[in-house]
Amino acid sequence: MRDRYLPHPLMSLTLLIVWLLLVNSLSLGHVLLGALFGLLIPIFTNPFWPERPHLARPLLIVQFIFHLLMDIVIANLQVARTILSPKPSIQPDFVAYPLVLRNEFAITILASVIALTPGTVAAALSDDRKLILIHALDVPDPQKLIATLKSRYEAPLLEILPE
Amino acid sequence: MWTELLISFFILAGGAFTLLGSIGLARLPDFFCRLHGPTKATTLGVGGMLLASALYFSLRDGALSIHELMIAVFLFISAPVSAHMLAKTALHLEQLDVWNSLRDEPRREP
Amino acid sequence: MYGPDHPRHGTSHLILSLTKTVLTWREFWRPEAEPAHTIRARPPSYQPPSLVMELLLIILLPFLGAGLTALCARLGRNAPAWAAGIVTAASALCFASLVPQVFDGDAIRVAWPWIPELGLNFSLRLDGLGFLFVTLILGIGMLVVMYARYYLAPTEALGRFFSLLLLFMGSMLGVVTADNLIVLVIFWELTSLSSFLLIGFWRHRADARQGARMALAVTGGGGLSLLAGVLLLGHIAGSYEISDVIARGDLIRAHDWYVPTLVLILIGAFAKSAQFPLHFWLPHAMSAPTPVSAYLHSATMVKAGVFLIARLYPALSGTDLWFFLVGGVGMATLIFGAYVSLFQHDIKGLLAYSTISHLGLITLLFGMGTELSAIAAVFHIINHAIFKASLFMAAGIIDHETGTRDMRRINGLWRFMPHTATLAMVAAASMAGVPLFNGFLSKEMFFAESLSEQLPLGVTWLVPTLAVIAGVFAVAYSLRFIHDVFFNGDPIDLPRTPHEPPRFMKIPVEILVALCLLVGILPGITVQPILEVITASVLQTPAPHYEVVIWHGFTLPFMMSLVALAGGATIYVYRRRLFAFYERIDHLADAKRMFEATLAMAIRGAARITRIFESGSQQRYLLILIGVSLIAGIAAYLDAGIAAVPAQEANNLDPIAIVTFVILAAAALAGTIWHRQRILAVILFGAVGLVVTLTFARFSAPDLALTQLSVEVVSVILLLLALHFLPDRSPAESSAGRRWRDATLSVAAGGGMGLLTWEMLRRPHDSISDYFLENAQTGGGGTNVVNVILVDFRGFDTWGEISVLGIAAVAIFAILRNLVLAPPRSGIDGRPWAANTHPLFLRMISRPLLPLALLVSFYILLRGHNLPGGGFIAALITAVALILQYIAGGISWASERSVRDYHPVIAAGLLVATGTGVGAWAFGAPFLTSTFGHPHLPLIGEIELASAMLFDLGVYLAVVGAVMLILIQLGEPSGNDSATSPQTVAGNPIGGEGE
Amino acid sequence: MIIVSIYIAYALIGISLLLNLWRLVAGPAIVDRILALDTMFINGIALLVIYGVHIGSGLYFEIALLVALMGFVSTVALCKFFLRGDIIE
Amino acid sequence: MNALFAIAIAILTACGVYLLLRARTYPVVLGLTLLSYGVNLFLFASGGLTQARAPVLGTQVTYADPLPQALVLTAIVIGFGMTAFLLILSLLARRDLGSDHVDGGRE
Amino acid sequence: MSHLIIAPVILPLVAGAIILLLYRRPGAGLAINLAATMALFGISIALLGGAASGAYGVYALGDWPAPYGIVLVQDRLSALMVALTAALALSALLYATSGALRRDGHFHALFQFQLFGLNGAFLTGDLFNLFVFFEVLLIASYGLLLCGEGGGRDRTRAALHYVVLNLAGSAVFLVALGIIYSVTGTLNMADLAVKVANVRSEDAGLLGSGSLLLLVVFALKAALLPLHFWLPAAYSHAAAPVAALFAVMTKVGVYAILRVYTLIFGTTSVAGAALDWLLPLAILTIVLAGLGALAATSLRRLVSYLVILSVGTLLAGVSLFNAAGLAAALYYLLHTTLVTGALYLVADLIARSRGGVGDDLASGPAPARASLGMLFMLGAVAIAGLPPLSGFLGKLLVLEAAIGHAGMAWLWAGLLGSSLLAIIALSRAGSSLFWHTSGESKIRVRPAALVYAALPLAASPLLVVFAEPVSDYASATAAQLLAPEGYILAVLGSSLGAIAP
Ligand code: NA
Ligand code: NA
Repeated sequence: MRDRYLPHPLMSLTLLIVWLLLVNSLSLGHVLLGALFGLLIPIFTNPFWPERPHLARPLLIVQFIFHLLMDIVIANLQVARTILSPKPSIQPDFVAYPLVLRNEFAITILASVIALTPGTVAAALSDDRKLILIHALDVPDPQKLIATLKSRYEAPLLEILPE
Repeated sequence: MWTELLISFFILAGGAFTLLGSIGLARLPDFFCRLHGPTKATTLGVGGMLLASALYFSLRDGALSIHELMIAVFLFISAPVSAHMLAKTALHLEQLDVWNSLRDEPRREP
Repeated sequence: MYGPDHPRHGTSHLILSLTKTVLTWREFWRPEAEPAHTIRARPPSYQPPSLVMELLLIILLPFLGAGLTALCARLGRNAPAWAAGIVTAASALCFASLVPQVFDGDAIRVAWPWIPELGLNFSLRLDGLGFLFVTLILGIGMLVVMYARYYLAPTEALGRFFSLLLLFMGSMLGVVTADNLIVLVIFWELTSLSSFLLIGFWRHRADARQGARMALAVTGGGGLSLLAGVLLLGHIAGSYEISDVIARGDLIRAHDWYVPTLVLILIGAFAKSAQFPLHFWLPHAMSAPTPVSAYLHSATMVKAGVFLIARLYPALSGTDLWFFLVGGVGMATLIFGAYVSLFQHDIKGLLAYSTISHLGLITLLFGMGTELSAIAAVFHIINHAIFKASLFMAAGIIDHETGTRDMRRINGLWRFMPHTATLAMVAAASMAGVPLFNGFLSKEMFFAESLSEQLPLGVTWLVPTLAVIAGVFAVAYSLRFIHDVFFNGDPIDLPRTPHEPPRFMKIPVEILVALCLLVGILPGITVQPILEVITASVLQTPAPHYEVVIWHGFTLPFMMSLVALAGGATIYVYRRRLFAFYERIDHLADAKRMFEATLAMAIRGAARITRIFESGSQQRYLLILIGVSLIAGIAAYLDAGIAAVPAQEANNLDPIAIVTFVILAAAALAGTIWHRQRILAVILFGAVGLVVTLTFARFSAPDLALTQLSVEVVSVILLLLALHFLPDRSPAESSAGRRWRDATLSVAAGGGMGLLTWEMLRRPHDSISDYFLENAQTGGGGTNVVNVILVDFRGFDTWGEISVLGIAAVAIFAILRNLVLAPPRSGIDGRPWAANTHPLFLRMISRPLLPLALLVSFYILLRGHNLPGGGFIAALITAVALILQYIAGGISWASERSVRDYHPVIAAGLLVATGTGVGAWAFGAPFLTSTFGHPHLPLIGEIELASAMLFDLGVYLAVVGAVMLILIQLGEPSGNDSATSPQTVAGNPIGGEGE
Repeated sequence: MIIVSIYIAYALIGISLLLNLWRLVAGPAIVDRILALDTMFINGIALLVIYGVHIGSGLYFEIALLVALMGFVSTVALCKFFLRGDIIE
Repeated sequence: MNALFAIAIAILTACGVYLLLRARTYPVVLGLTLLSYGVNLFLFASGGLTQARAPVLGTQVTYADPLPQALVLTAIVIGFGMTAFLLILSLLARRDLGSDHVDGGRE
Repeated sequence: MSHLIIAPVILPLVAGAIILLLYRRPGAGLAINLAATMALFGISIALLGGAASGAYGVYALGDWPAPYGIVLVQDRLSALMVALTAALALSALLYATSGALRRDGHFHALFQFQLFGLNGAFLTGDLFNLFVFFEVLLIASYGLLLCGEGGGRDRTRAALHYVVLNLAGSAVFLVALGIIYSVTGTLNMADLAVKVANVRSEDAGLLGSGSLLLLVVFALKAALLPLHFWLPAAYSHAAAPVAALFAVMTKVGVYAILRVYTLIFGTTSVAGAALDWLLPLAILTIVLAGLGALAATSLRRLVSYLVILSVGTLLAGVSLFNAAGLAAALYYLLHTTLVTGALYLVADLIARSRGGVGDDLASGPAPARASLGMLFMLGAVAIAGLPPLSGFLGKLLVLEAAIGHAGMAWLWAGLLGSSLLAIIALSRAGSSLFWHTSGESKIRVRPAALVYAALPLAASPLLVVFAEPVSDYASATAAQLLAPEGYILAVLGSSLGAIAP
């Protein structure tokens, strides 16, 4: 029953919030309308997203996001120095990052995070999904980079998105 | 006054990061390096301006207007995927067999 | 005539007009009613009903009979002939009942209005001249029908033959009884048509086909000239009624347009009557069955030209131009025909040139312009018809019996068919102008008239001399006809052994030959009275007294006849030397070859000229279109020059404007320069699209920015989908010259557009739009004026616009369902494709994006009436969101999960939009009238509902359906549709070959 | 003060756009150009947002949102084209 | 600004026309796209260029002429349908004509 | 409020949409298409009956007053065009029922959409809306052109060229609309007439550009020289019923010229400039079309060039710009549309019955049915302008109307000369197809198809017999066109005083 009529409760909630953001209003009418969309749209789009990510540890999520935002700002300042330096002395290279995460959704989030943070971009995923190919702007020490990413992002993600 | 200051700050910071990303795009030596600028800096820069906009309209109209954040969120979600797709494409087009080259160099092996 | 400022009549209700016409045509039988409007000077006068009906029936019966005869063909061999005969007889009977009145000197005239405003009445006139021709047409027609019954083989299409013969008969009767110039032209062209069909009767013969086409080209073309001349004549005379025209000769001759009128009419007449140099079709018309030659091409149709000259004689004759043109052409034809005739080896060829010559004689007589010469002309028309018809029939008998018409093989037939030979000799003697035969009488009149002709420059002797020379040749070819066929040794290698023809085949000849003799011997009794009536009608004055008698004494004309006879005999005796001379120059005069060669050249030339324009080159076509547009756009502008306009508030330049401009310019130019790398051009033009979007946003058009952007991206997707099946590079194939030429034109076109833009922008602008701004909210219930215009003020445009999109989708589907799209074997620049089909990260990210994007699109849809957005943009967002699923997950994955067939979606969209519009009818309002309200709901408060939103929903559905139908069909691996039985097209599947 | 920063931001974005244009036209690789176009889209968002603040109009929000969405989709589509040829196989 | 706008339209038109005159279908499609940009901007300009006056009632005192905007919107949509059709037709043409040359011929 | 005026527009769209809904059931497509076309014919006759009185019917869409909303206007001309289209469509469709197209659901939908576009174009009183309906009828025609058997290299190429040219033409149309709107600030044709008549002198040049660019667009649609080149290939490769229906497509261009230059630019020097161009181009069109006909290598190409010839003749009549000229053009328009439509059907029958040789003007088996030869003969006589069929009367009216006009001599020479070329070409064609034959073909076309092909041809003798009422209607239409005040008053009504300066 719930699977059929409320396949993605989280998405439904997101839709309600997004609706309220879109209309920039909190009137009852819009709450109801937003809720209606939140209920109806996932029913129709469910076939496109059959998996149901189960988020655990909501507090950790908030913490994770906060860390991430901070990292992004800092990372950007670092990148700024690199870019603006008259003669950038950088060592760009590829790094193969070994994945512990198995959840597809979690892997995707990790890759996104890698892309948003200090001088790294997730360039490819190996066919067996055990390695992410990372391009880093400046990697004097690849192992250190891998370790940082693991502790800072992959570990919390393992907790947030188990399976 | 301080609100104006805040708004101006976000506008200018945003503009600066935007420019930063574009300078990176223009200046860095190879494609994979250039990829970093827009993916991070420009996204952040636009985020800053969106924040400025949200602040501006919230204060002007005296009501919370944070729908600009949706754009920022969208960009933060989409930019990595764009970057990933571009990197994938670059690897494909340049026929770089990075996986194998990484195996050949044990130093890089985790 | 009505000029530009002359008001036209008749603004009556169509139904009423139709009824009126039906009534008018019912009044056919009591035409005393006046026609509604006759602008032409004089409404035709009317005759008692009985005569009217008979006059009409004379013409109508053959036409009706033509149909009847065709139907009779199934009843056996004789039926069509009998039907044709009976019809001719019936027509003759009607005619006979009118003869007394004609002989009383009254022209019988009837008319029905047809297009009265034009002065076109269906009017008929039977007077002396008409009488003559009707007699010839029906009389000889009757004989020809009888003759043809035996001439044609039983296996031939007799029904068709007699049907066409009657068609001709009716047309010819129409020509000679028409009292309206246009009606005359109508029948005139009909005779050309039926002649064409009759000449081509033996369709399997190449000469028949060529002869038929040539005859049609010349006589039909002459008819066009005649039409032009007749229109001028009618304009001058103020009426197309012949009765009016011939009464206004002085007016006509004094008019500025007299010369062109005369020339045009004469060209028509000369073409029909085979006058030099338009004579050449006639000999080739001889490939027709001989009854046709006898009837059309000697007795009647070819006389139409001289008939016309006679008919319009009072209107046009009496000027120097008339004399030189008609007389000169007649004389040339007379001599040329007679000369050439002698050298023909084909019996019918000889007769054909002889006919040309005699027609020339008649023309010449009319050209001389005296009353007596006109009498002689009329007389010769009669005589020639009689003897030439009989000669043709005799020639037909010979052809029929021997199987050939070649006089070099036909010899000594006297032994095989003495009876026929006798008949032929009498007729030939008449043709030669031997005394006691009818031809002699008119020819002697001609000689007499030639002597009275006064020419300038003291060349009085010229006409009689030429007349005698022509006479000499006439005697010679007549002699040849008799001697070479019936004597001159034994036949050579004939296909058949000749003997006398069937009895009934000879009867017509016998009748005609008897007439030759009767007229020749007893002219005073037989033709004198008739001649007077005819001549009076030709001259439109009482005929001068003239006794047609055999013997005038040893006058100069008689001497001339004798000289001709003697000279002719002499020439015939020494013919071999002449023949040898003629053979040498023969090829120069082969008209058929010249005609065919000229025509072939004309066709080649026409093809060349046609190819200049219809070159098959799209580039050339576009060059022309753009060039023409450039000229059109600039011409008026240059004409007016740069005008001073009131100054207005200027838009100042700013750095952002310059930056966006630079991007636009650089990207557009770079994309154009590098267009051969197609994908590169797509990317660069993406930047152009972005700048256009920003420009719309900048200049107060958020809706446009949204639309442009969405369309841009959907277009890019479409371009990529299509490019997959096309080469990714264009070869370098334009020459430098072409590139420069194109670049020059492009710069000019761009410059023109820029100039026009600048002109528009520097003017103060004033429009009806204030109304929209004032009424959008109060009348349309929306604050986004652009959207209110789209769904309300000009919802009709939008209704059409979504239809365009829906139709495009349907049309695209119809192409793609039968198109097997084979993907290329390798990727860009020959690389293999990447192995990973659907990257995980993209797949994962796109999943939550779908519901979010749909939410955004509903938001855009709902708010469109009040804020930028609307059904179209919403639909594109939905489509893009769906397409993202296809990109990320693949078509089979995505198709399983969504609507599979978008046809019903398009249909539903169109029907919802239309239904919303039609809904207004229930409230007595026009299509698309909108309504809106603000109902108050408990808890929620006031909400806005507008019917225009429902319309916009229709837009949304139609656009989603259309875009998805196009994109998905293009992505289908084999582009097929299971329901409509896929049709795999053999041959070269597209894609894959690379460059 | 805001207006001054807006003008400065215009200048920064303008320079950014020109730099993007440079990369777009100069390449050298096709991915460089796609990246440049993608960045141009994002800079376009920045421009629209600042313009909205400048003229005090909220009408540009949806345009900016759509630019973000459409820029993403077109970048993805272009990449997919080079990877697989058929972008919706 | 007016002159700049005019020059932009001139460039779009010139480039569009040049591509329209190419011998292969794809550049022709691209040329039509570019030409459409130019023509749409032209039609847009017929109502004058007005900044910061979007015709959304209640936001301003005076507004830009909304009518050309509606017209351009219609033109864009129609242009899209037409371009799509031409593009698909060019696929058919490549099969039927043996190449993507606008008049057919060898690849 | 009578909704009759809009019925010819709504009906085909709804019918087309329903066919689309049921497109997997081909029987339904045929049934709906036939029913809708017949109903359309009935409606158009009713409309014609209403228009004959000379009254204008104005339908304000959305109940918005002119010039702000879009109006449909029914006058004599628009009613005539709608009726003509319906009659031709019915014949073409009946003919289609005898071929493979009957089972093609998309054909039926596109057919109705084509009628939708045509009727909209004829009825609209708004210049931009005219553009929209031009696009509707064009996109439908693109689809129809590719419908049916007999596709392949030539047809695809023709379609490609046709589409590209028309897309470029549409761009020109938009430019013209932009200019005209910029100067006048309005789109309603009646309002435009008022505004154009009072245009400021400094704007006259700009407006002239717009007017001439419009002429280019319409000339392209009408296939006027030098923009006629697309027609022969496109029309002669279309499926027969489609080609027959297309006979009215060029007339849309003619209609638009007639409408725009009588109503909007009627009294201004702007019209004069356009008309100065029109007559010489029309005459050249006539001449070149005659040459094209002479050079034609297939019957359909021949007919196509005769379509172009008829366009030249029509526009020559129009460019005389007097009552007689317009009336002549209108009479000729009825004749030529129906007869050329019929000739495409006859050509198809001939091609079908000759087997592999098709309609090439080369020796081949003789068509099995004699009646086919008669049909060809009738059609040829009619289209060549030979008596006694309608082509002759039409030509006569045009010639007559030119009397006294400065271009008379040229027009007469061109028209008569080309008539001769047409006669020669048609006689050669008939001779090749029916006389120069090798044995008799075994293929017998269905009698029903013959009857359907004969239907539009039957119009020719009817136009002759009922020449008086038809030419009365044509004259009345011409009078209406030359007195546009009635139209303007009917559309703008009371608001006229407020609008006119
Ligand atoms: Na002999
Ligand atoms: Na202006």
